[in-house]
Amino acid sequence: MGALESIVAGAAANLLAPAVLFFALGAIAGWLKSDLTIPEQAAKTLALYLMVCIGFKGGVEARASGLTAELVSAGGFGLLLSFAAPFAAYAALRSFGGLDRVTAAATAAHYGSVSVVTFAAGSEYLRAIGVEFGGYMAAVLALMETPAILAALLIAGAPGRIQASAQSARFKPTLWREVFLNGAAVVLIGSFVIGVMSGERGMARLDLFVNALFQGALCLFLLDMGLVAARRLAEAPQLNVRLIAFAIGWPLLSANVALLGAHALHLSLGDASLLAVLAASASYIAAPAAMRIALPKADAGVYLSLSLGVTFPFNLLVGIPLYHAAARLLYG
Amino acid sequence: MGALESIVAGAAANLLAPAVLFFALGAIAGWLKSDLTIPEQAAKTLALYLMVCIGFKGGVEARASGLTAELVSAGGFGLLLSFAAPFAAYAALRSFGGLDRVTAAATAAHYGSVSVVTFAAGSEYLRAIGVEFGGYMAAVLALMETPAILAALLIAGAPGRIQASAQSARFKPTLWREVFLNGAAVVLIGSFVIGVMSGERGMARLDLFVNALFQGALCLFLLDMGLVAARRLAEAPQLNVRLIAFAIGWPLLSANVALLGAHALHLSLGDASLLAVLAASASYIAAPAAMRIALPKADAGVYLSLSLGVTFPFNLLVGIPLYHAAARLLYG
Amino acid sequence: MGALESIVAGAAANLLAPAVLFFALGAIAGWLKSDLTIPEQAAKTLALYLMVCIGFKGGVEARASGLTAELVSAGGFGLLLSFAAPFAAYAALRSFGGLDRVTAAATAAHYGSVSVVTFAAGSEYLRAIGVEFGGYMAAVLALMETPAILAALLIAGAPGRIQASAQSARFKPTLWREVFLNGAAVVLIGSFVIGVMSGERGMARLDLFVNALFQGALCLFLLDMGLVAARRLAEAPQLNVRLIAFAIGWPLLSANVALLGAHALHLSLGDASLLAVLAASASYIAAPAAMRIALPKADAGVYLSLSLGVTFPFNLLVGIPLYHAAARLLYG
Amino acid sequence: MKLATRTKLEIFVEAHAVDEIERMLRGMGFRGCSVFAGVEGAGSHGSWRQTGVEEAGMRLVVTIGAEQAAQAALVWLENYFAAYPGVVALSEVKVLRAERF
Amino acid sequence: MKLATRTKLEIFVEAHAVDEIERMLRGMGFRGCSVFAGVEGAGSHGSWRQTGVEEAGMRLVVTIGAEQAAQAALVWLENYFAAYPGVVALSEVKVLRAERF
Amino acid sequence: MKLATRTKLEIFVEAHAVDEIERMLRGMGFRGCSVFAGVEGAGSHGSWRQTGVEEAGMRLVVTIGAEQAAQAALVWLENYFAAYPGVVALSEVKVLRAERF
Ligand SMILES: Nc1ncnc2c1ncn2[C@@H]1O[C@H](COP(=O)(O)O)[C@@H](O)[C@H]1O
Ligand SMILES: Nc1ncnc2c1ncn2[C@@H]1O[C@H](COP(=O)(O)O)[C@@H](O)[C@H]1O
Ligand SMILES: Nc1ncnc2c1ncn2[C@@H]1O[C@H](COP(=O)(O)O)[C@@H](O)[C@H]1O
Ligand code: NA
Ligand code: NA
Ligand code: NA
Repeated sequence: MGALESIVAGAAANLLAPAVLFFALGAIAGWLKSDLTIPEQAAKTLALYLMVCIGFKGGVEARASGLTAELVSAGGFGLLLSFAAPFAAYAALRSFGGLDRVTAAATAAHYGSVSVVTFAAGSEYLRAIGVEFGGYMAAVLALMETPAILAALLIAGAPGRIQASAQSARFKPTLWREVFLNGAAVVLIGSFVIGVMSGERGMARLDLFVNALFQGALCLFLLDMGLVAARRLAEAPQLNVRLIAFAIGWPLLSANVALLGAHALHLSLGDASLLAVLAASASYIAAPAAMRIALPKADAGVYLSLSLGVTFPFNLLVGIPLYHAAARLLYG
Repeated sequence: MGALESIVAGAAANLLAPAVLFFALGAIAGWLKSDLTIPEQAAKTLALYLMVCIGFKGGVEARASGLTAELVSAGGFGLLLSFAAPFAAYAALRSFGGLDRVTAAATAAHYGSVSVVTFAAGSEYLRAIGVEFGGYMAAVLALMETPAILAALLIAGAPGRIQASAQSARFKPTLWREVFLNGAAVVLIGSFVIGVMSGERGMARLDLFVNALFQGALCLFLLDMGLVAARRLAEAPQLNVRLIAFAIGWPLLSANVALLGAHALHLSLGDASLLAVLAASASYIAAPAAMRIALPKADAGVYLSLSLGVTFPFNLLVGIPLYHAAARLLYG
Repeated sequence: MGALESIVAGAAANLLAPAVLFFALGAIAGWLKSDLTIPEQAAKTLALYLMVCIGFKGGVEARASGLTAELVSAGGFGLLLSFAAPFAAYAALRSFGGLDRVTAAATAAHYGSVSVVTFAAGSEYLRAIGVEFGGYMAAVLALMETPAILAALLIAGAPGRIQASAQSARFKPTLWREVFLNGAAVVLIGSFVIGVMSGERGMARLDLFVNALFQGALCLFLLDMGLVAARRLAEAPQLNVRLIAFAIGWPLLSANVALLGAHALHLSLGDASLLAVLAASASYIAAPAAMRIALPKADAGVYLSLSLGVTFPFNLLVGIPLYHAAARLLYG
Repeated sequence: MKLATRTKLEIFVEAHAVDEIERMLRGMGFRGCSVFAGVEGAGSHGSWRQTGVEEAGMRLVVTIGAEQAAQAALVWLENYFAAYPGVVALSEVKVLRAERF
Repeated sequence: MKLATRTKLEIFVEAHAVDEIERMLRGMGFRGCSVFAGVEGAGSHGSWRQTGVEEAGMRLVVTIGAEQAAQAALVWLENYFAAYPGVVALSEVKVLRAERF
Repeated sequence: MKLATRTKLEIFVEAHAVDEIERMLRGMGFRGCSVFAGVEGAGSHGSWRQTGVEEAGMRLVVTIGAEQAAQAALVWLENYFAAYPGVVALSEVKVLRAERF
């Protein structure tokens, strides 16, 4: 089978995966303004469940394979990517995107940081087509959440700004807690550590919970993401062609930078693909929460519409198989 | 084993099914005014989950067996039943039941439409006693939700009425969305289509989620339905003997009409039994939502008490095995 | 392996169980004031699910083994323990703990009553190390919830007191419903009865739901308990060294009394261990709900901080393996 | 718009009391009420938060009715608050369709 | 503190009407609103409770704005309540940053 | 009924600020408060909805206390609203047991 054919086959298989189809169902229902809703607390619980599974499975596998040099290089490179990306994204959003300083910085934080569900979809894709990757990638995911947020604060000069008024000074502790101890990071890292500590014995007890249900929970969560993405797009007067171009072009660029780095570091094909997915993904939980505290003047309509309404669907439907195809060309 | 004995055995087996017993537990707890409650969002999520499973499983099976002529005849007959039933039910509710015009029309919508959970209980019953039925029955379920609502609007002259006042005219789009794009219909049909599209490969990924958990989720949901049914009955001063007689007599009649039609159409024994269950069942989600918008002057205390408080328990406890027994007599 | 070594090994295994580690994760996140939260309705649903599983499994097993004399003696002894314990606890809390009369009585109710999740953790521990116990212990758990509450009402003279004012008289029905028909008791006993009625056939349908997911649900629920316990401890100015000493000393004492009784009654090693766990555990659902109605002047900060913040973690981390070790010494 | 003046009561109480309070309000002449669930709060009995583990939730019962009905309810509530946690606030509001309150 | 007087509307309506009512309020000149979900209640159309099985939930829409905007909204609402269940209460409140309302 | 007049503040703020605002209210002399979660809303910063994916929820903090405490809180809040989204409304209410507020 030629490279192109295999790319097309991979893309088609991805589009027929139930999880992707449920996302499409949600998006269509949202677009048609159906009254379908996923109860808010159910969606939060599903997100929590997905993070527990990703962290725990990753930890168990990382223990089995030993915490190798690959974890160090993948983790280090992920940290670097997450911290460096916002500077480039900021420049692009200011000049090409025409955003104001604060909104550009906040949006840059989203694109430097990562999306847990995109990672989940990416790893399910690799599993479905039989490509192996390291359990420690769950730890890399967790490591890549925060640096981009710090970078965006530096860019916006926020830590200084925040001390300006008496009121915002009070919010510094809240901000630092939000940055370093946000629920998503705590659950991901915590579950990873629990996975490492409890190992195969723990997995024996949690096997069905963590593995057999994962796909189903992902389907339900993506149904909700589809609804939210459609609504975000419909209610986003701020979006223009340039911003949408950024939201598609950036992940393409970012994924390829990640692939080149991963290749240079001799990471495996699967790890490289997941790093590309992470680099291409944009945060929609940790980053907005921090930005609401640190940069309240940034326009949330912009960063959430781009991240949830454009980049997330693009990565889910097209990006994931594409990045993996690029990885195969590179690793060829 | 004689016909009667086998009917009795089937009824007894039904009453000892965990799902039915959990319904009874909920009803007893509600009747004793225990403070037991199922969190609202959990119940909604369970309902969503049940619909995803029913639709998806049905779609996968329908793909496997091909979308045969049976789907067309069962679907067409179901549509007809759902649309025609409200006219007969309306006449009965006006004359025999003594209801006012609007409440009678709204109640008729409920009895023409269908109940997802009654369908779920019915198909679990057939599975438990080893009777096969077509996966496309899930699509028939979805098709039968809406026509009865349209029929009731015709009966009440609501589309005209609704234009009467400036305010209600604004609610026409909301109403049509509620009728054709209500969450339940969207999820059922969407999941069915996803099942058809992803087929056995999709089922391989979702097997445990969709099959192994179904019974348990049904138990929890029925626990809640028991609580709600008991409360509905306790708080229903509007109910009188005639209305209660309707709520039991109608399903008996309706199920037998469905059986005769199914037999004439050469549907299988299992399909006929499920069509009877659908015809006998009364809606308590899609119909009330539409009636609240279209016929706000109808007395919700009447239609919900009858549907949730009388017909649902009757079908669950007695109706399902009875209709199947009747089907077996008919199919000889 | 010597007795001490096996105790140490058991304790270590307990501390590495995923459920215990998730509790620790929650406690750490709560202590660091992370914004991690488990949606309230999700936690309630998990609690409900755990109770359904415990009751149902217990019922199925009890039916399989017959409702033997052991159930009668374990149940009778459990009832006695639960009723008698508050008198001793009250005396200790008044004299040694220095609490006022009403708060002491309310706290005594908590320590006489039992904790479902501690029971769940205890039975998972026994399962993990291969020690058998009777399914009827789920019924004993349910039986031990209420007597302690009645005892505390006697101690506080509440039934009399409650008649004092016109208002509180109205709350007597609410109180009795809360005491005898609280949701936890209804679900536990109801599921037990359903388990007995539906037996192995029912279990065949619910196997995965009730067994394979139990550990995972317990992990998520304990994550929440960790968060709550940490917050309770942080916000408990009322706690002093004596009260904390009570909250650790009482379970130690109580567990040993239960062990001696169980041994005298010739209960099995597993049953004795679980009775000790029940005796040592303190209620945090049924008892506070009843106390809020019956003894509103009691300081909820005291009883909830002790029960949730001290005794629960102690039992989970240290108590369970310790009581079992003591049981093994006793049973030689 | 023909507006009439009525009295609004906002009653913060523990969840277990809501049924009894609704009954009482009906008895005093209120013809409707709406109940909301709080997520956290604090008062003289300490602070609370609605979690899944502790069922400590407070409810807010809002009812609009006649001044007299409100006065009668206040007598009952004063008695109630002597034993149980909670707070009530009374204010004036304007309503449409006065005959319904 | 420079406080300005504005009008607050508290509108109790069924969930399906909220979108339309938000649109109407914007049209009448209100610049913001907040919506809350009730857990149970009662009125002339009987009592309801928010459960997972029945989707009967009422919402409370709170909006603060100019007296005129409120009067305009009341006309619309009177019409609406002729057909649908619900209640509206109007009261005066003081706000900071008057130019925003 | 002996009723006293007190001041009620209704403060709409983002969830992350609630802890700090409760602390502030205590500092200004308020002796209690109750917090509710909204489901959706709109204002000068755009519209929001409480979903499971985006954690954008606004909270309503209700507190009843002395006029002075309210004035002090308003100064703090004016400053706060210069940076963050939100709204505050002040009104008069009557309460029982005046000594508790
Ligand atoms: N001053 C207040 N303002 C608003 N809500 C209050 C106030 N005082 C008490 N509450 C609410 O009523 C509950 C019981 O009050 P208390 O009886 O003072 O403990 C508190 O937990 C709050 O939710
Ligand atoms: N007097 C009232 N006070 C507070 N809420 C009310 C009142 N009357 C009605 N409501 C609310 O508005 C809903 C619809 O009212 P109704 O149209 O009278 O049935 C009720 O279910 C309550 O939630
Ligand atoms: N006029 C208003 N009436 C009621 N709630 C409002 C109003 N304006 C703002 N809010 C609430 O406060 C939040 C923040 O307001 P803003 O800072 O104007 O964006 C909004 O999202 C609403 O939930
Ligand atoms: Na990224
Ligand atoms: Na029907
Ligand atoms: Na105990």
